[in-house]
Amino acid sequence: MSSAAEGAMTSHELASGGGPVPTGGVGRRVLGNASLVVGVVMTVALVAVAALSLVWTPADPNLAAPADRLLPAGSHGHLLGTDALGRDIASALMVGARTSITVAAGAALLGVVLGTISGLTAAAARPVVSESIMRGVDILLAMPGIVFALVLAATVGAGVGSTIFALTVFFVPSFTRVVRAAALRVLAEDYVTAAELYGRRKVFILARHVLPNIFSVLIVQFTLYFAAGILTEAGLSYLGVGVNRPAVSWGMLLKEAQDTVGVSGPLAIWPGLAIVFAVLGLNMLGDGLRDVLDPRLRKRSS
Amino acid sequence: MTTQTVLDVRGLVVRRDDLKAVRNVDFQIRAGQRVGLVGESGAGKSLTALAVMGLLQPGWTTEGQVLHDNVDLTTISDREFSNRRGRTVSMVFQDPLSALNPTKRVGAQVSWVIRRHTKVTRDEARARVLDLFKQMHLPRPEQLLRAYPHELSGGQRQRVMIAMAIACYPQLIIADEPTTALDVTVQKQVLRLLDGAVKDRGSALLMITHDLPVIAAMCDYVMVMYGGRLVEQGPVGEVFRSPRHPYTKGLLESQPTLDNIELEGTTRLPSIRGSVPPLHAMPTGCPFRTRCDRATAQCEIVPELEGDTSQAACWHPLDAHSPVVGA
Amino acid sequence: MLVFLARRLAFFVMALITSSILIFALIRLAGGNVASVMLGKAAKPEAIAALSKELGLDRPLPVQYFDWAWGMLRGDLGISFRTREPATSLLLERLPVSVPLALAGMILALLIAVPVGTYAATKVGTPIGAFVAFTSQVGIAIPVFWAGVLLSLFFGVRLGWLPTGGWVPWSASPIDSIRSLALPVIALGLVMAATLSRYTRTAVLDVMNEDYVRTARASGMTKRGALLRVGVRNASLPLVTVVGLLAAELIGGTVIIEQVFSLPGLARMVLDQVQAREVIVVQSTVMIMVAFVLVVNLIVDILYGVLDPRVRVSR
Amino acid sequence: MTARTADTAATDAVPIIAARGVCQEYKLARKSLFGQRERLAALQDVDFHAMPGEAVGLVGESGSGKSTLTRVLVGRERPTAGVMEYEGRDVWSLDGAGRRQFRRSVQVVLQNPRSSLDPRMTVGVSLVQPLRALHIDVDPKARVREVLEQVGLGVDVLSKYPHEFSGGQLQRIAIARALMPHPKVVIADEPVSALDVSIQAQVLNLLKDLVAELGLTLVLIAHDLSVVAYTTSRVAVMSAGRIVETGRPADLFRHPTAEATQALVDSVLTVEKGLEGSALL
Repeated sequence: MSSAAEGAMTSHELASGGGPVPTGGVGRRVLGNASLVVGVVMTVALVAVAALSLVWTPADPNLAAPADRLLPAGSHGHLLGTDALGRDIASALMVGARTSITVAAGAALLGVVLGTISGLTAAAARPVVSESIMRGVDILLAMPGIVFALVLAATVGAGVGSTIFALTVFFVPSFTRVVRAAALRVLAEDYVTAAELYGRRKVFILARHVLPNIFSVLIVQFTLYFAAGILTEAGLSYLGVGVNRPAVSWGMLLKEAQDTVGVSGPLAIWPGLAIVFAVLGLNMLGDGLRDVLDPRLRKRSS
Repeated sequence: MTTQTVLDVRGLVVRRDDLKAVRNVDFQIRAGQRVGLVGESGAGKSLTALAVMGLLQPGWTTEGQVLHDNVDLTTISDREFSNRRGRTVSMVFQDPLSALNPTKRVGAQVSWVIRRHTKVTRDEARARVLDLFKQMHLPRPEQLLRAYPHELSGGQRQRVMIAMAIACYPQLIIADEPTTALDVTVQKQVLRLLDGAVKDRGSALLMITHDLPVIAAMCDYVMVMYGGRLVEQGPVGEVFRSPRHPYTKGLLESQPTLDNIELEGTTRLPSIRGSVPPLHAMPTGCPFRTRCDRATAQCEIVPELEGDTSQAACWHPLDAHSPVVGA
Repeated sequence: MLVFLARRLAFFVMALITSSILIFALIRLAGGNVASVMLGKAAKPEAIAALSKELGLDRPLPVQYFDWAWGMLRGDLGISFRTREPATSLLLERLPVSVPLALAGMILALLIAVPVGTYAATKVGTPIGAFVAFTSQVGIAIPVFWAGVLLSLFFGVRLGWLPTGGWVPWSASPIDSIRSLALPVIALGLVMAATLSRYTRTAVLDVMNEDYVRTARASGMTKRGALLRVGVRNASLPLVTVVGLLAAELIGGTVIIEQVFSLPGLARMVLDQVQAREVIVVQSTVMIMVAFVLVVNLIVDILYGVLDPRVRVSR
Repeated sequence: MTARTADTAATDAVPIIAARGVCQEYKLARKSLFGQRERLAALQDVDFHAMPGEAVGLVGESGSGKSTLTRVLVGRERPTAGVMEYEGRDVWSLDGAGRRQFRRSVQVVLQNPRSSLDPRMTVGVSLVQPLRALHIDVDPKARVREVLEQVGLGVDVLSKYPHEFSGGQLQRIAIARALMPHPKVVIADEPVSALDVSIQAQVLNLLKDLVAELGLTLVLIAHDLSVVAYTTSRVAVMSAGRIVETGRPADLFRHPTAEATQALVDSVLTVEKGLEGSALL
């Protein structure tokens, strides 16, 4: 957006009796937004660590070495020490980052795609269809996500695939709501009415007018659900119904630590810190993006 | 004049960071006087009113003095100010639906103002609200006391708002576009009620609007605002019959009215070229010079308000005797 | 109002029916043969057939569904095939742990979140506001089980004030019961408070931006008065909705926190049954949880109708 | 049909658009548990038409049915009774080609210029949309240039986005888009009520010029009598879902016969009456 854009917005907002006035272009808003900057840095670090684990880790996180049991942090060759079986914690955390990203981002992406389809349908379809979609969404929202994953684990078994599936089912209803609300706002705009009047079909309007205008909403929601996915995956793996060895997950590491040595010691600290780091980074990124991409919501989250 | 001044605004500036929306505005309102403040969106008229009331949104700051009842309102505490708001100075807002609390009955909202500022019992307050509702010609006032805002029509809501504003016999009532959100057919009725209520109480009125006929109907003095500055002021008859600022003249001429056009559609309205520039692009000097046919290099210097009974801030004012089409 | 109530009730009943079909279908279709899942991979075909016959799994699915649904309505949740205990009595044993835990967690969260969120709303744009916002952002990022772990490390292991796990029944020593619940409740409450305080802040900010708050101030309310009398009061409307939405999350949190502190609650029961592959009891218990969330949402909707005069006519 | 509708003397000419005996009903939400769903008659037996090259106004207060009639006229809503005609043929029984012809020939300008253009499309892209949608085979570049000249804008606007313009400019662009497919009728729904006072005259003058120069038919919907009187040569007044009076603005507003017209005329405030002190009487 250029400065002229800001100008137009300024006079517009002034007209409405003294609302907040944006004071710079996107560039200034990005740099002036601490949440976004910190969020980007933390998220890039998270992704970098996960990418690195594909080609290099200090040790094999599944390789037990009974001689090196429970080494403290800073031991030679084990930056963060070892667990009760002598496995390297730093390596496990790196691989865990990869698992978290795969599961959470995968589920968030599936959620966005499916949620966008159902949300747009609910926004544009006949009242009967739209009403049934939204009532279905209400019902699904009443299903506790973790409990749903438990049921899945009980029937089809635990693992990365069923965890992604459980998370997706958990995400789609809320995405549907968000997308529908955003799409309804766009559909109420006069340019949509105009397009209908010069004969554009619904599908074209959804693709060329609605989607580009709700794209920022999708990006922000994706980021926030990515974060929520990491938390939920960790919870499921902690309960033992998520990811299992040989895959490694932060929640699983915490469970192992608690099972073997109780809650004491650094073993229970590191995975928790990793989760907080990842989720905090993504949430700050999402909030920052919302501030920059969706000025309508700026005052809420500033 | 011996009449008391109820509002004396001196050097008022309203800004947000480096954007000045109101630039150095001075004006006085005497007891019982009715002043119109007219301007388009972005002129700074609503911000002026909110600055006087001390109700600007966070982020906006003011400079200058707002003297009312021998106190500078810009210096007193929120608690002291709140003792005055609704009692000595009150305000009617544009959109009565959003301006009334949707979860409280309208009777309770009006009676709250009375009980806030006067020592009366609940029953006495209720009786006074009932009187106010009757004065406002609200139908079935007893039942309306217990109604919620969404159950009233637009005109009824605005009458409730006016009842709130006049409940404590304020010295000054500020009305910000009170009829703009209403249906055309009820505008006049609401104005009439506001007019009567102000007259009864001897209050002064500051009427803020973009609508020149409303000013002509309600006010005896008018201030024309453009780009955050007052560009012309004076008695309504003088300013509207022989405007001296080109902007005022343009505004008066560019509006179709049933009088000034031959109702067959052959005439063309004169129009002001261009559009109101955004705040940050407001030209230096006279804010109107980029749209003005009479502008010269001199206009890059800010003109002062000059004149006797009516004043215009213009280096090349129009001849006081050039008549306006139709007016 | 009557139409509004009728609509909400109709939705509630519809949601109950739909979700029960959903759960039933999910378990029957996703898991394959229930009896073989229960008995494990190594089970002999005869054993599977016998169990199927005993549990009535050889009947057509609709019959099984109506049988199960009818049982649920009468309070019969099925029988554990390993211990031969009725699931209903298992469930009733667990409620005295889970219900106080979940309720106290929610109440604690509200007690923290509403004042903190309101305070944060008044401090937007200031360093204090930024600090509060960041703190709740960190709070949201903390998984509930890790919060439990940290709390028990500190208060349980380091200070030794409270037990780090286990359960003393109410009948044995109510004070010890409360002590065993203390840390789980705090962990659950703190983590939920982080989310809830952000919602509160947004809700209060939204209300404070409304024109009617300006009207209230123009008629003599102080900033503080407007915040407390109008801001918080009207922000309670969206908050009530949020509490309804959080009901599902509350159950998830309770499941995890019971695991952290080894509490013999309802959630632990589900987890144990999942591991023991007690498919039918899992199915019934999950249904109970969903029903709980739906009931909370029904109450929330009705409450909303009571609080907001506009809803009664427009919905 | 009321007696006053036939006062455009062109008895042999066919109206370019016409609503004949149009009724429109909406179902309302239930108010009591077992009550009938009430029906709201938004339009009752409405006759309205515009002759080729004519500028017709439609006024009424909110709730009078003018928005509903607008939706019927542009083909967005099918009336529950009566016929909506384009060049003498029922719009709702046209075949595909006829329907496209109608869509092409009747264009709309809406109230809020800020909302009328997609913020993610450049003005140039927005302008050619109607050509694409209606499969009109003309050189889009030449047509865009032509239309921009008609509304008094330069080609420099084409690569810009809507947020770079003021409300008045945006309304010109919206009018330009409406002109793109060579329409015969432009229906303008409150085209100036969202604009600043000093801009309104520009847009009204433009609409007037277009009628004169291009021979367009204009249907102007507004709540403001003076705007309608200035721009059109025949006005229909709506109230409670009916057209209560039709006639030349001068006759109508000087000698209103219908109560609703009288109320509208009475509600008009003028500077002159204000200065005389008779405005609020």
